Amino acid sequence: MTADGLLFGNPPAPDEEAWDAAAPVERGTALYLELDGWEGPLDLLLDLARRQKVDLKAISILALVDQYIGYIGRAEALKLELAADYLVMAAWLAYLKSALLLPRDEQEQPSPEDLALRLHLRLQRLGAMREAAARLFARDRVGRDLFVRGAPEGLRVDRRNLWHCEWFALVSAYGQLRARTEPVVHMVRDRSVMTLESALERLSALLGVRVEWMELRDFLPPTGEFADDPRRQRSALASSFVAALELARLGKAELRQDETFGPLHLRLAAA
Amino acid sequence: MPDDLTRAVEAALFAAEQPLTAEALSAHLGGASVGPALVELAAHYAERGVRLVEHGERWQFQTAPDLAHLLRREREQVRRLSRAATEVLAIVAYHEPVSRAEIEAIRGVQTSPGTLDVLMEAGWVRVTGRREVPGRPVIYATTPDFLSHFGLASRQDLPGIDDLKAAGLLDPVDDAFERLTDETRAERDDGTAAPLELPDESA
Amino acid sequence: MPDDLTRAVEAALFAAEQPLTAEALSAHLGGASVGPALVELAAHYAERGVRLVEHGERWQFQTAPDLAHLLRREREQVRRLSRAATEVLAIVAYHEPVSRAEIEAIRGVQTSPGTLDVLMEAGWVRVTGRREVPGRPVIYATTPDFLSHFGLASRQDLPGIDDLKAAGLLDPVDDAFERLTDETRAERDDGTAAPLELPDESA
Repeated sequence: MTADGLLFGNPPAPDEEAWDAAAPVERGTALYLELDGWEGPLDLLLDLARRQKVDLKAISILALVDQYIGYIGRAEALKLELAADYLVMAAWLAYLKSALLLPRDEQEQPSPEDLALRLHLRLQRLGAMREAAARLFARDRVGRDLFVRGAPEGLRVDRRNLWHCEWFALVSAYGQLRARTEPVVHMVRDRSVMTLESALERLSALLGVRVEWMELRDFLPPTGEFADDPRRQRSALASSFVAALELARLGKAELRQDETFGPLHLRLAAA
Repeated sequence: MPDDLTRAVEAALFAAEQPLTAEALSAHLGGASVGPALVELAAHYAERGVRLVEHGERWQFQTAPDLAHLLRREREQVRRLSRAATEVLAIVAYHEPVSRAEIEAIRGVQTSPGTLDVLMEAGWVRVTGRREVPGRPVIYATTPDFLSHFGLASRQDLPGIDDLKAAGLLDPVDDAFERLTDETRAERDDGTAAPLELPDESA
Repeated sequence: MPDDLTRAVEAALFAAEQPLTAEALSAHLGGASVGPALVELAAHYAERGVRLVEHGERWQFQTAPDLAHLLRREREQVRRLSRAATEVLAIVAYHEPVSRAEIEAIRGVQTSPGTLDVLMEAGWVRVTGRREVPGRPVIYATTPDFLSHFGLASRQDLPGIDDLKAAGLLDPVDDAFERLTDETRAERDDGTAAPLELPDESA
């Protein structure tokens, strides 16, 4: 508690009960300066206005301005940090006060009386809502003063489904289902090929009668025989190639290739 | 002995976990007309330890107010609200529907985002739409649960709302200002004035 | 009008979250003797929609047993059949009577247990008996409701059933497969028919 009646201390607990009980006008002359306790400069102004202990309609704006500026001044003297909006309000109120005191004909529009009126109207509206909140929260409240049934059985709503389906959906589902699950039969075609066995047989027989190097292609069956079937020719080449490798592995033939992907030559192995 | 429909309405309201409208009750009871039964039950319970009350057109049983001191529990079930939240709730209730900017114009401070969230989480405030002005701000209003919680039959039942309306205290400052200055101007025959804003009004 | 103690007992039991013994009630109400109030309340509520009952020395309000059916309400909700359920329904309709295993063989996927339940809830499919094979599986068929829902005089009216039959799509999968492969073999043997082309060969 300071000499001039200002009390810088903990704010009144801004809790519901203190709030419900009464608006903070009844705190006596000591002013609790705790800006966290105010909801902004307008709130502080309203509280100061209430301290004039007259109807809000009859407050003196000049006196209110003095109180606000004095209050902020004392807070600054105590090096309390003030939020910018409190200082902006103080500056604006100082301007308003000087305008109110100036001779009328030097004034510009809007008149300071208009500004004071608007401030007055705002304070009245905030004051009205503050009182309304207090009266609202002073009512009997469910869970505090009134109680509903503690263990209600509950009303059950059983949902019954009404299923719906179009006949087209039904039939097309079936058609698509059958199309989807129609058995797919995979058949491997019976192709005309030269088997490895016949290639081995043919290569061995031909190698036995020639001693010089010969290209693999010369061992293939005469083209006339398969002229109409290039796939059979490819099959004969592949089988003959594998047969040549097999004969080389068994030591019955020698292989020679002069360059990569070049013609493959073979001859009977020297005994 | 009450008739079967009255007994059924009584049982359904006892069993319900939420307040019920007459329509919901009727739907539950096969479309019966429940109005007379509700009136009869409300009269029957008027002086008992339990009352049948209607809030926001929804009916429910609750304990009688004069027994509050006997029934208070160690652990309070009510939500403790900040002062800001109680004020915002009052502003929404008395002015609804109302936008955040309108709430802030009355309070003179910004409303922290959590404040309206707390009120919506409590089920007392909801978004009812958007104001058809530039920016289309969302607008807030109170819910039937708000009326039930505070024991209000309707918003007309809000304490002092008629006086506030009559005094123009629910009108915006601009409207009240113009009304008052028009009156004085008519007397003074002054020129027109563009009102200068209070610093935090323009913020 | 009941006296204050009776009203307090009434309110306390109403608001209680669990049944209360007379002792607990008495402790709650400042040690008052609650016995007479309990007797009075039990008598008062005996023929109302709510009863005051005692179970194992604990007292509680309960809705009257004869009104229990009123506390449940049915709400109808139109729902569209899922794709899977539509397929299963189609299979039952085209192949009835049919077991779950047969349905799954035709669909090529497992059928969730809920699917047939939905069709039975809809009233379109019912159990008609059991297949006399190992395991005696339940077999399903459609109902008269099925025919009326789809506007069919009989199953023979199912659109497209004749076309599907002609296309051989209504035979069990295994039979169809065997017949197909038998035909190909026969064709190959007599050498008159070109063998089936592989898809990528013809491309």
